[in-house]
Amino acid sequence: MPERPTTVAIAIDGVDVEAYQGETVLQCARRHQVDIPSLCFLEGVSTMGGCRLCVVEVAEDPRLRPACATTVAADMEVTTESPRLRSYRRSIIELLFAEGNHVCAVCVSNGSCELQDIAVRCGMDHVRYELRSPRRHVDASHPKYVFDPNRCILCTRCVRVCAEVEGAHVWDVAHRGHGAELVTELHQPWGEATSCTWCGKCVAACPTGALSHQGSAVGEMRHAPNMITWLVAARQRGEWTEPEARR
Amino acid sequence: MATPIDLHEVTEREREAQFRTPLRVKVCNSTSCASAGSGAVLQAVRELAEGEFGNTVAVSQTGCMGLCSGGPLMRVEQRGGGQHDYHIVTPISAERIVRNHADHGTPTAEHLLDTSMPFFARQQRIVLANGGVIDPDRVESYVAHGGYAALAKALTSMTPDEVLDQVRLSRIRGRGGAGYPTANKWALLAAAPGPVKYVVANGDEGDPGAFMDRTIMEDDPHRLLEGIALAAYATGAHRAYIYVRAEYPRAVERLDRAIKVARRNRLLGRRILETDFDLDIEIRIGAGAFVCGEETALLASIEGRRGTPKLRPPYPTERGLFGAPTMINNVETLANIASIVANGGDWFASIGTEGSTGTKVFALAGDIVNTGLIEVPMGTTLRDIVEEIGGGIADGHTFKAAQTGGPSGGCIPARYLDTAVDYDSLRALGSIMGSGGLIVMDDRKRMPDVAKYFMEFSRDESCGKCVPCRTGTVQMHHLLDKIASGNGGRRDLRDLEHLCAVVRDTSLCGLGQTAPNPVLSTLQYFRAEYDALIGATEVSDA
Amino acid sequence: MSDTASVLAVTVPESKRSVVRRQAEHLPGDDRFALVDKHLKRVHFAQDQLIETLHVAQDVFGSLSDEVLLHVARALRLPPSMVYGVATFYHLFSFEPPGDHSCTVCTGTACFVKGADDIVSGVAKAHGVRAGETTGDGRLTLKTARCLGSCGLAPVVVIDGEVLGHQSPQVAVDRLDAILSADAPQAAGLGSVVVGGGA
Amino acid sequence: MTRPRLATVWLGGCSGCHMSFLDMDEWLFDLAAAVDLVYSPIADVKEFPHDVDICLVEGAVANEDNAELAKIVRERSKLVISFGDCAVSGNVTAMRNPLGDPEAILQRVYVDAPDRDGQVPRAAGIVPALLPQVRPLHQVIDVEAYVPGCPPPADRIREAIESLLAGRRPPATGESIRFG
Repeated sequence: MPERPTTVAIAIDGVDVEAYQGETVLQCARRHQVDIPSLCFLEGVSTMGGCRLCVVEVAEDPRLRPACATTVAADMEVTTESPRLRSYRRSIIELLFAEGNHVCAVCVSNGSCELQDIAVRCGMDHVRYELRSPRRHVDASHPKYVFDPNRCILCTRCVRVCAEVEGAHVWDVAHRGHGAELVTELHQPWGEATSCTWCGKCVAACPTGALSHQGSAVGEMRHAPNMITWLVAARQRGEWTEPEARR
Repeated sequence: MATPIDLHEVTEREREAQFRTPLRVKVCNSTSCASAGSGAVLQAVRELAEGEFGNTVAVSQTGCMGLCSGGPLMRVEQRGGGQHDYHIVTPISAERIVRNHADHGTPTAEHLLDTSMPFFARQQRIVLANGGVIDPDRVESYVAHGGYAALAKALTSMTPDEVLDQVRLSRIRGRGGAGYPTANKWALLAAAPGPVKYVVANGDEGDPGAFMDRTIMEDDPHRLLEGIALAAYATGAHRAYIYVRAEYPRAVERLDRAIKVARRNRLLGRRILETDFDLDIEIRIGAGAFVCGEETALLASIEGRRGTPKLRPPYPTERGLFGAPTMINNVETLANIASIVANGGDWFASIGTEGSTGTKVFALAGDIVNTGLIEVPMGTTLRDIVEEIGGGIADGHTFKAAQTGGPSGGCIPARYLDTAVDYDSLRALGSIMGSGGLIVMDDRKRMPDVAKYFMEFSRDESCGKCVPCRTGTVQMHHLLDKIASGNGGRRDLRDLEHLCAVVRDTSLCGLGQTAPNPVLSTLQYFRAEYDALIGATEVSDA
Repeated sequence: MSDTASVLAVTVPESKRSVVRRQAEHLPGDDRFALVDKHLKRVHFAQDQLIETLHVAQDVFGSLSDEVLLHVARALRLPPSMVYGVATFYHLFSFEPPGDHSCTVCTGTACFVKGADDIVSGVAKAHGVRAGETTGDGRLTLKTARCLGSCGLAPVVVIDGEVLGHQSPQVAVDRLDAILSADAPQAAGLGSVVVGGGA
Repeated sequence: MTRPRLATVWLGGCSGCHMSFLDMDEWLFDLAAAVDLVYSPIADVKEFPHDVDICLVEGAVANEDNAELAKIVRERSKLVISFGDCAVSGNVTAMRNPLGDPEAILQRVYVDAPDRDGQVPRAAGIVPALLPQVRPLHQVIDVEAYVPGCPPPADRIREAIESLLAGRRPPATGESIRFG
């Protein structure tokens, strides 16, 4: 029988909740139905902490903390919503929209996209920043999947899932800064990457329309990041739970 | 196994050698003087000495003497006292100078440097003490000037804790930028479980306009090695890395040679100086990425991966290089350690100010008469540095701002010239000490342009891992460009200020968190320049 | 209608020559790989030696081609994407063969304050090349550097490894002109003979 | 009390937003009773009038005519509303931006693509020149409120107009601002 986790008391948005020792603020909040937004976090793979959407305020800490990487501590007081956090999150989402070519109207993930959902949630009714309009080529060379870097937000879920769960490490991030991009193997067409097992976990994990099934039309694509969480729990802990329905 | 060096014997031998030749000529062959042509000077003087003067003139290269704008620099020492420094020497004038000394015992007025000038007189050299004194390629030269005495003292008569105590007493703070108390870091590593732990010297000096660490690595490599050895002894580490920028091939070469020599002389390796202490040091070379100055990015780079920062905690002292406890110290910090151990922490703490002890090396550059490398006690005023040591503003212009801390720092205006330069006062002014680049700008510089320059730097050096830094710097640079070119409006300025807050407060690592500083500080002190640029344009708030 | 994003993708990137890349063996007689292998052996094929190995490979080959990257990836048993990711992260690695001559303008703060930007644009204009690129004829590579640490000599330009201080756009351009004309290729016929002779 | 003067224009768009506007069906009668529609592509008015209270602008700013009309709209309207994704974000209209120089696009569309006799239309004063980059409306003129959607559903449009007529900002939260 699994050991019962030790618990500590923390407060999330003024409500006292029970937290498991060692879990993160994000995990604890989600267990208590407090939905802190995040795009890069995916339960089951390593924490990246790059999207910065999950930053929260912690009492007596002058800095904002990423909830995905902050471990709970006894008597911690966490604030997940405030005017400042809202305005920062909205800016981060706007920055992402300005960075790529996110055209919801013609996207395979329209209506079931985590980026779009968080934009709605953050109150993004327009983008203040200059559209960068980068020129990026769609890679449709894989027989089963399509990679559209125009919609990629570099959350690296696919990289981590492929390397850590599937073990193939087909994907990685190349270049850096504003030139950073995802590549398969030596930046060759995905269809020519012999290390790809066609497992589709990267596609399941993707929060936007960047990775999709071949032939998906606008609004048809449904990702399944929860499949990864489920799969990892099953593989690593031997816990078979009901995978949540596809989004 | 190699024979351990006998420090006393080497010192004696060196001193004797000094008395053998009536004249000793030292040519500064640091990078700046080398680019000014010191190699040819050195060769000319060597040929002269070997030919005509037989053994009466000893010629050697030496490390940075500081006044880079006067390079190539040359020092002539006469037996029984008398030392003269010359600037802007050429092979021909060098020959003439040496001849005058050798034949007549008189200095040559033409290129003579007045060493009583404030540039020299106002400095206090600890880290750079050997500049102009020793030959960086000869360990004997370092030893003769007190080198490795601190290590010998520590290994034979002090416990690791006692070494740490001296560092604690010295109250030295990290010279890499943030000013974290060095002893605290050491204590964390010392307390971390062994046996595998690492000490890493951070020589990834990336600030444009800073070259103090390079000078230490190139011109006094053994001082760094000794500092690392002391740090490793105090913290229980047996393996250390020096991470050097690939842009510093000469530093790599010199350090490599120094490590080999040190091993041969049992100053490194197994049973150092015949004690039970073992330490090996390995050099790792970067490949051009400013972000690798950030601790966790640097460790990733040593491990052969993309230099992207990692979330902290866990801190490197808990889980660092290859998963083992690791302490990262800046090169200049480590270069102070031997002096602290040799002279005592109290001695060090008596220099500088209460909160910032010791000295700081600055790379002085920009629109100023004397440019070069200076070392002054903490708490020296900016005015002393600019007007006295730096000799004031060049070309009849007036001082406008001093930029410290590189792309993470800020611009300090004329009304704060009397600020005593230390960690806390610079922070209070919205800048930071940084690694020590100090760029002086005259009244011709437009501050929005300066902010744009640094933002371009941060944009291009962002690793791309976190969204605010990767994309926020792009947008801030765009807005600065728009404003600086006179095409920006009030809304652009407002968006810029908001983005500064977003990027500062939400970025993952120090690079992003400090990237807005040049904008914030120029807005704080030179807002009128921004206002003038947007005054002419369009739209107000909706 | 299928995914309209294809509108953005006017061209799909040209497929790399996978046949060449997939070759396990390189050209016979190319002992440059042996130099890389020698280094690999010396460091016991340790995966954390990737960056050092790439430095060695670039020294040997001049730049890092796909073939070289794949060779390193295999030797260190690392995924090719990781090797590619690491190599492209760092400024100092290049993937195109360098030009015959190089001009590096320091854009560190001291040089910026002294007008480095004008030198970059001056050289760029005079030779029709952008910073970070090589001229079409492969004669000159123009680069910028983030501080060469010769701040006392600002602004600084490095031409073919020689550090030149107190530069101006005109001085730098004149110097480059002199260097480029000194070993300008002869008439086309002769040039091709020389090239052909080497093959 | 005079009735608010309402205008609608379209710039670089597909007119889908206006179609959705028409989808408000019978509420259009209520609207017609509440406002004077002084200018619209669905009304036969040649020149954009002065003293407009509310103007809904569909489409992104893609060519010189769009830019000119946007400026006139701004000068003559109290409240300018970005109407639909193209106005709000550039959307499909802005998908040419990554391709760069519009000349190359014109060449491809008018010359390379047709089987024969292709030529780029350039009649002065008739065919407006493309701007180098397509821009969302608020990056060209000040905008008071945004009604995203491709197209915005009729309910969303009605909600926005009702808010404006009541002197409130259109909702800027919840599903009312979903792009796409």
